[in-house]
Amino acid sequence: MADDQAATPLVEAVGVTKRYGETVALDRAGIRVMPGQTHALVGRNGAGKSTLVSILTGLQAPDEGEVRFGGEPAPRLADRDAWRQRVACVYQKSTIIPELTVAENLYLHRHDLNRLGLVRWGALRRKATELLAGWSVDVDVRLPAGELDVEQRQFVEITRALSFGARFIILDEPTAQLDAAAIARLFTRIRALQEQGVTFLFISHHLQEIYEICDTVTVFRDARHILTTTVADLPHAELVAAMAGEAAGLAEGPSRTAVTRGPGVVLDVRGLSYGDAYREIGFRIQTGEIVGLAGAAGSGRTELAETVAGLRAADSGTVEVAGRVPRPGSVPDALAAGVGFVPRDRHHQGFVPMMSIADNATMTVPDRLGEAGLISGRRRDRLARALIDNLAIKTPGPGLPVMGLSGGNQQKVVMARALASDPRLLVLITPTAGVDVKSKEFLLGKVEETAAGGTGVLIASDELDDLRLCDRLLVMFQGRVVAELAAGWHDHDVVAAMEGVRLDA
Amino acid sequence: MPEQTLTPATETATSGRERPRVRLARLRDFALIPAIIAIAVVGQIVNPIFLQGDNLINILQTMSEISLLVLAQTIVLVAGKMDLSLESTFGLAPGVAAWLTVAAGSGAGLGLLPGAWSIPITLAVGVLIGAINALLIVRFGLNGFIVTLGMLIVLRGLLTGISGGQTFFNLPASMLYLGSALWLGVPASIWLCLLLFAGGVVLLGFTKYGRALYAIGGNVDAAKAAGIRTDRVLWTALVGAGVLAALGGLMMSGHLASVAAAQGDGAIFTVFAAAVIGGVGLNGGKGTVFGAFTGILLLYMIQNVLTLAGVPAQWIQALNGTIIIVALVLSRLTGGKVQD
Amino acid sequence: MPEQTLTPATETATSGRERPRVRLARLRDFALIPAIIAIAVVGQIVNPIFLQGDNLINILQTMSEISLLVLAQTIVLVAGKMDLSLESTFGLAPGVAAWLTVAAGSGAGLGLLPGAWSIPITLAVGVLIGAINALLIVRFGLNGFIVTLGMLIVLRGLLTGISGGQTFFNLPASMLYLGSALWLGVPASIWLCLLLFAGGVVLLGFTKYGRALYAIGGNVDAAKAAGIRTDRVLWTALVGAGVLAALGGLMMSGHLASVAAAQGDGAIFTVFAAAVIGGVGLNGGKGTVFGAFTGILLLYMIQNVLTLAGVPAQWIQALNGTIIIVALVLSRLTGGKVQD
Amino acid sequence: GGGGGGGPASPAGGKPVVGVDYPRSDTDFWNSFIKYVPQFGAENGLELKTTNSQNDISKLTANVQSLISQGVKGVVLAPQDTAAVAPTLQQLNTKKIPVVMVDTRPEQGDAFMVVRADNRAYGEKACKFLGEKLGGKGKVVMLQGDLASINGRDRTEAFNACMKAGYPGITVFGEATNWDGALASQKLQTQLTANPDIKGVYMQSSFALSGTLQVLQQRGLLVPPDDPKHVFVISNDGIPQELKEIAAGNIDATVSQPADQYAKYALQYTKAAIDGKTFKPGPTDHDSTIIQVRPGLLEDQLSAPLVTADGGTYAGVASIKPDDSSLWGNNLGG
Ligand SMILES: Nc1ncnc2c1ncn2[C@@H]1O[C@H](COP(=O)(O)OP(=O)(O)OP(=O)(O)O)[C@@H](O)[C@H]1O
Ligand SMILES: Nc1ncnc2c1ncn2[C@@H]1O[C@H](COP(=O)(O)OP(=O)(O)OP(=O)(O)O)[C@@H](O)[C@H]1O
Ligand SMILES: [Mg+2]
Ligand SMILES: [Mg+2]
Repeated sequence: MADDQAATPLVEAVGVTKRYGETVALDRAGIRVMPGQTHALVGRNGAGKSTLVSILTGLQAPDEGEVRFGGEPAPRLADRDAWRQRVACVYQKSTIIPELTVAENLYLHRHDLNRLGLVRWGALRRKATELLAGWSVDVDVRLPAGELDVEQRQFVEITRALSFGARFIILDEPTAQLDAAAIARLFTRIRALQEQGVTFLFISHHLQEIYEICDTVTVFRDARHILTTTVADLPHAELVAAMAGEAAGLAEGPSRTAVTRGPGVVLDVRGLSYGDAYREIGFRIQTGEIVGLAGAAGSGRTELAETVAGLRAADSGTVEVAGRVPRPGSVPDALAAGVGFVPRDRHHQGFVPMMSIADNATMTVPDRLGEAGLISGRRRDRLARALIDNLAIKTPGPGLPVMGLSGGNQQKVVMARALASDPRLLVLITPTAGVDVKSKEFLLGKVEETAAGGTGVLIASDELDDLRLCDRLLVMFQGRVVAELAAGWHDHDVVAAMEGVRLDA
Repeated sequence: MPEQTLTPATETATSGRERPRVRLARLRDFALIPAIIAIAVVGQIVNPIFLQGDNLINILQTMSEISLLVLAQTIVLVAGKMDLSLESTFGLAPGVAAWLTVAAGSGAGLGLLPGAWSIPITLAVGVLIGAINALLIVRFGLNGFIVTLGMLIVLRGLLTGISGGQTFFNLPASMLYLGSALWLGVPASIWLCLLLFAGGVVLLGFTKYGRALYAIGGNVDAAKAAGIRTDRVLWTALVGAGVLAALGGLMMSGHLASVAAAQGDGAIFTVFAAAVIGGVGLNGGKGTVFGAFTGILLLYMIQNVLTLAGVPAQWIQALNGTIIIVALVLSRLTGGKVQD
Repeated sequence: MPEQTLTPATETATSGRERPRVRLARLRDFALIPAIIAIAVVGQIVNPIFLQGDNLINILQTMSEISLLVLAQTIVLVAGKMDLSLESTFGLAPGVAAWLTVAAGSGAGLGLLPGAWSIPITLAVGVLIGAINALLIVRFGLNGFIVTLGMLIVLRGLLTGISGGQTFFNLPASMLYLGSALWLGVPASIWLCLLLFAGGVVLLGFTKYGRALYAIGGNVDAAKAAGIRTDRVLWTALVGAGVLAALGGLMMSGHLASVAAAQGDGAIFTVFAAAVIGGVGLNGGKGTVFGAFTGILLLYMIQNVLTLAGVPAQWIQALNGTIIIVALVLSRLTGGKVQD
Repeated sequence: GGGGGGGPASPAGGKPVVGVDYPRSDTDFWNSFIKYVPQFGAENGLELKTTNSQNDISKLTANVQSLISQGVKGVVLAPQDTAAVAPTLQQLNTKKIPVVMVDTRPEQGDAFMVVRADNRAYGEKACKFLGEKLGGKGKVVMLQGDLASINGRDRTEAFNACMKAGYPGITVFGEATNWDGALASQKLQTQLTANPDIKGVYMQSSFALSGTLQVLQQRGLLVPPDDPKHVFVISNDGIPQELKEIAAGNIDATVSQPADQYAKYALQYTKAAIDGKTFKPGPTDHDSTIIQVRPGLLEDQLSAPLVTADGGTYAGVASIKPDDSSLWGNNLGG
C-alpha cells in the first residue's frame, strides 16, 4: 500500500547530477516522494543527501536532471516564494541568524505587517512566544538567537519549518543535536502532522529513528541511488549493508568485553561546583577505564566535561589529571597534563575550516613537528597521514582544507586532533554527532582501542550508542550525579535517570 | 511527565542570566546617550553659548551632509558589505553636475546643459556609481572592501580629472538650494538630514526590506533559504547608498556654493568612526540607524566643544581622538559585551 | 575489514576533485604574478628605462618603508584583527625619537637625550603603542577596528602636538643610517625589507607561532580548545606590528632625513589595498606574506610606470585606481573563487 | 643682471631635458602653475619631463629618482615639505644637476635658485589691510591651512606678529583647517556663533572662499563695506574667482601669488643654470630682489601684489585693482 505506482509523486527528482568542481556529489540520482509518505533518506557521510536537499528546496540548480512537484516542473531558482510554498526545510547547516532575535528568526521574511507595511513587532513576539510554548521551549523570544544553545537553536529551526503550514517538509538530521526527551517531543509533533497528511523527507544517522517514524526508505551511496523500499521490508542489517556497500552488518550489542583496567588514577575530580550548571561533583577514572557521563541537555554534563578539559574554570573543587593539577581554565595546561579533548560543537570549537587536515589534526602537538618553534612540513604530513590512516579519514591527502570534508570526516579530524597528543585522559563530548553508523562504530572502536592502551576516557553524551561501551556510567540531572550504573545497564534505566526519575522509587 | 520535570530546571538555569541581557541589547542603541549628555554638560561649562539654539543648529547643519554618508554606510554595513567609495561619490556626483552645467569660461565648467539639470545629474551619478559597485560586488562576486577602495581612487581621480584640480564656482541656483535654503527658519539640510534618518529608522527597523538587510548581513545563506532575494536587496542597498552620498554631496556643494576637487576626501574615516561608535558592526547584521545617528552627533559635538574651548590647534586632534576612545570604552561598559 | 572495502570507493570519488582544489589554493599565492609581469612589459614598452637596475632599485626603495606596514598589517589581519593605527605609529615613533634627541633651537626638538638613543626610543614607542592596542583589544575586548581608528587619530594628533606641526630635521646620525646607507651598493632599506619579508614568510608559513596566528584568525574558539594561548599570541602580534611600523617609520625618516608632522598620513589605504590585492583576507586566517609582498610591489610598479609614462597629473589617480580594479578582476579570474 | 633667459646655444641635436615635479594638482593655484609650465618651457627652448608628487614628499623623492634615470639636465621642484627634501637635493648636487625650487625654501641643502614670494609678506599684508580697515580694534578670524605646512605657518606667524605689534586692540582667533573648505566653513560658523561681533576674516588660501561667503550670507553679514554689519574678508592666492568677488564687493582683498611668474622664472633660471650662468644678490630686472639666504642658496623674492577694490594704500602697502592686467588671474583663459 505504500507505493501506488499510478499516483503522481508529490515531489520527484529524476537523474540528478551535481558536481562541485570535479567532485561528483550526486550522480544521476533520484527520489520519488509520494503524498502522505514519511520518506527516509539514508547514506554514509558524504553520500550526497544534503546536496539533494539543497536541490529539492531550490537553493541550487542540478547540473543535469530535473525536479518536479506534483508532476509540474519546479519553479525558477529566483522565484524563492514559489519554492517556499512547495517545501519547508530544516537544513543540516544552521540557518539561524545569530544577530536577530529568536522571534524574528522564527518569522524571517514572513513578518506581520500593519496597514502601512510596517512590521508589527508586538504581534510577532506574541506569536513567536506561543509557537515556542507549544514546543515547551522556554526561551525569551527577545534574545538574540546567537545566545541560544545548540539544542534551543535546533528547535527554533524545526519550529520554523513546521510552522509554515507546508504540505511537504524536509528534515536534514534534525535530531543530531537533540537529547532523547527533545526527540520524543519532535516525533510526537511529526506524528500529529502525519495524521494531517503532511509529507516528510527525513534524514538521520540514527537508524532506529527511521524504523520509528518512517514508512519508506531510500539509500544513497557514493552519490548514487541504491534502493528504495518500504521500511518494514528492510531489516536493520540489510539497511546498513546497503549504505556501506558490503554484506557485513553491524556488530550488535555491547562489544566491550575485556576490560583492561589498570591500577593508576588518571582523573580525580573532587568537590567541583560551577555556577548553576553543576554542584559538588566528585569521581575518579582509572587507567584504561571508559566512563560515561550521561544526562539530558542542561544537566550540566557538558559544562563538567569542559571544566575537566580546561575550557572552564570551576568555582570550587579540584581536577587532578594523572597526579597533576592543571591551572583551572587553561586548556594548554590541561593538554600538558595529558588531556585530549573533543569539544561539543565541531563547527564552533572543533576545527579551523580554512586550514588543512594536517594542520588541524596536529594543532595540539606543535612541539612534535620540529625544533625551535619551526614546523617541518614533512614531519607534520607524516604525523597527519598516520592519523588519517589510523582513523580512516576519507581524503585525497593531508593538505585538503577541513571545510572540504563531509561532516563525519570532519568529526574524525577533531578526533584525530584529540588523539594526536597521545593523551592520558580523553574527554569526549557527543563525539559522534552527525556521524554515520559505520563511522560511528569505527570512531567508538578507536576510543576502545585507545583505552586499551591505558588511556582513561570520559564520554559526555546522551546518545546511548556512545555510552554502550562504557565500563561505568554516571548519570547527571540538574547539576548533580544522580546515579552510577555499571556496565550491562538497561536503556530504560538510563533514560529514566536522565529525566530525573529516581531509580529506587 | 518527564518534560514537566525538566522545564523548571532550564528555567532557573537561564532566567537568572538571560533576562537582563535582553534589556541590555535594547539599551545598546542608547549606549552613546550618556556620552552625549556628558559632552553637552562639558560644552556648556566651557562656553555658555554651547546650548544656545544658534550653536545647536550650527552643529546639526555642519554634520548634516556627512551624516548622509553615515546613513548610507550604515545601510551597507548592516547588509554585510562596505562602501569606501561613498566619500568620492560625495565629491564626484555634484562635481559632474557642476562640470556639465557651470558656464564655460570660469574654471573647468563646460556649460553643456542648463542649470536645472544639475540635481537629476547628481543623483544619476550616484545611481551609476552604486550600480557599478553592485555589479562588481554582487554580480561578479568581488571583495567589497577592495572594489570600493579601487572605486574610491578612480572616482576621486575622475573628479580631479574633469575639474583639472580646480574648484567649480558659480553653481546653478538649483544646486545651491538644498544647502542654503531655510525652512521655518532652520536650514533645509537639517530638515532633510533628520527626515532621512527618521526614514532610515523606519526602513531598517520596521519594514520587510530592512529586516532582509539584517538577515543578509547576519547569514546570507540563511537569508536565501528564507526566501529573500539577496542579490536584489544588495543591489538596491548599494545603489541607495550611492544616491544618499550624491545627495549629501549636493547639500555640501550648496552649503559651500562650490565643488572643490577635494570634496569628501578623507571623510570616510569620520563615517566609519561614527557608524562603529554608534554600534554598527563591521561584519554585518548589527547596529541601528538611530545608533549611527548618535555616533555622528557625538563626533560633531566633540569638534564643536573643542573649537569653542579654544584648544590650541596642534592639540585638537589628539584630544579629539582621546575623547573618541573614552567614549568607546564607556559604551563598552554600558554595552557590557565583548565587541567584534 | 569493512573499512578497507570502503576506502577505495571514496578514494576514486574524491581524489579526482580535490587535488585541483589543493593546487589552486597554492596557486592563489601567485595570483598577482601575471599582473606583475604584464605591468613590467607595459612599463618597458612605455619607457625603456623601466627595467634598468637603477629604476628597479628606485621602485624597491620607495616601497621598502611602507612595505613594513604591509607586513605588519598582514600579520595582524591573518590573526583576525586590524590595526589602522600603524600609519600613525609610522610617524609618531620616529617623531618622538626626533623630539627627544634633536637639539633644541632648530624646530621643535627638545635635545634631552643624545642621538644614540633615537633608535631604541623609536622601537620602544612602537612596542608601547602595540601594547596599548593589545590592552584595549585583547584584554578589554574592545572592537579592534574602532580602537585602532581612535588610536590613529590620537597618535597623529600627538605628533602634531609635539612637533607643533613642524618638521623635525637635523636628525642624529643613527636615525639617518638605515634609510640612507648602502650595503653592497644597494640601499640598506631594500635589504632590510627583503630580509623582513623573508622572515615573515618563514614565521607565518613554517613556525608554530605562525600556524597559531592562522588558527586564531580562522576560528578563535577552535584555537583555544586546541590549547593555543590565543591572548598571548594576539598580544605579540599587535606589539610586533607596532615595532615593524616604527621600524618602517625610522627608515622613512632616514630616507628623507627628517620627520614631517604628516609622516604616514593616509598610508593605511595603500597598506590595506596591497594586503587585500595580495590575497590577505579581512576576516582572518587567509593570505600569505608572499602574497602581500606581491600586492605592494604591484602597486608601486603601477605608480612608477604611470610616472614614467608622463600621464597628465590630474588623470594619474583615476588610471591608478582603474588598474587596481583590473588587477583585482584578473586575480579573481585566476583565483576562481568568490571572494569575501 | 637677473633673468637673462633665452640664450641661443642649445646643444646640437636636441633641446636640454629638464624635469619638473609638480607638488599637487588639487588646488587652483598649483593648477595654474601646471598650465604655465609648458608655455614657458617652450619659450626657453627646453624639453620637459614632468611628474607630480601629490603633496607627498616620498613620492617626490621617487619622482626625482626616475627623472634622474631619464637623464635630465636640470630639475624644478616645489616641495611642500621643506625639511625632507634635503637628501634629494644632496643627491642632485652630487650628480651636478642644478635645482631650482619654487615656492618653498629648503631648510638644508643647496639649490641653484629659489623662486618664491615671501609668505611672511602675505601674512603681513593681510594684517595691515585688516588692521587699517578695522581701525585697530575688534575681532578677526584667521582660517589657517594645515599646521604641517611651512607656507601656512609663515603666514600665521607673520599675521600674528604684525597684529601684536601694530594692532594690539585686535583679537585674533586662529583656526587650523587642513586646507579643507568644509572644515573652514564649520569653524568659521562656530566662531561667528560664539562671537557675533567678528569683523574680519583672513583666509590663508582661496580654498575657503565660497564657504566663507555662504556662512556670511546665511548670517546676513554679506553687505556692502559701508554697512556697519560688514565683515572684512581678505583672501590669499589671486585665483580668478577671488578677483571677481572683489570686483563684486563680496570680499575686500586678496594677496595674489604670482603663479605665472613662478613658472616663468623657475624655467628661466633652470635654463640659465644649464647654460652655466650664475647670479648674485641684488635687484633683478623684473621688479624683485635676489637675496642670499645662506651660502649656497640664493632666493629671488618675487613681489606679491595686494589686490583691493579701490587700489588704495594700506599702512604703506600699495595695492592694485582686481582688473589689473598684470594679475595672473586675469590672464588664464585661452
Ligand atoms: N559547496 C560544496 N563545495 C564543494 N564540495 C561540496 C559542497 N557541498 C558538498 N560537497 C561535497 O559533496 C559531497 C556530498 O556532500 P553532502 O553534504 O550532500 O553529503 P551528506 O550525504 O549530506 O553527508 P552528511 O551525512 O555528512 O551530512 C561531499 O563529498 C561533500 O564534500
Ligand atoms: N527587531 C526587533 N525585535 C523585537 N522588537 C523590536 C525589534 N525592532 C523594534 N522592536 C520594538 O518592539 C516594540 C513594539 O513594536 P510595535 O509598536 O510594532 O508593537 P506593538 O504595537 O506592541 O504590537 P502590535 O501593533 O503588533 O500589536 C517597539 O518598541 C519596537 O521598537
Ligand atoms: Mg548532510
Ligand atoms: Mg503596533
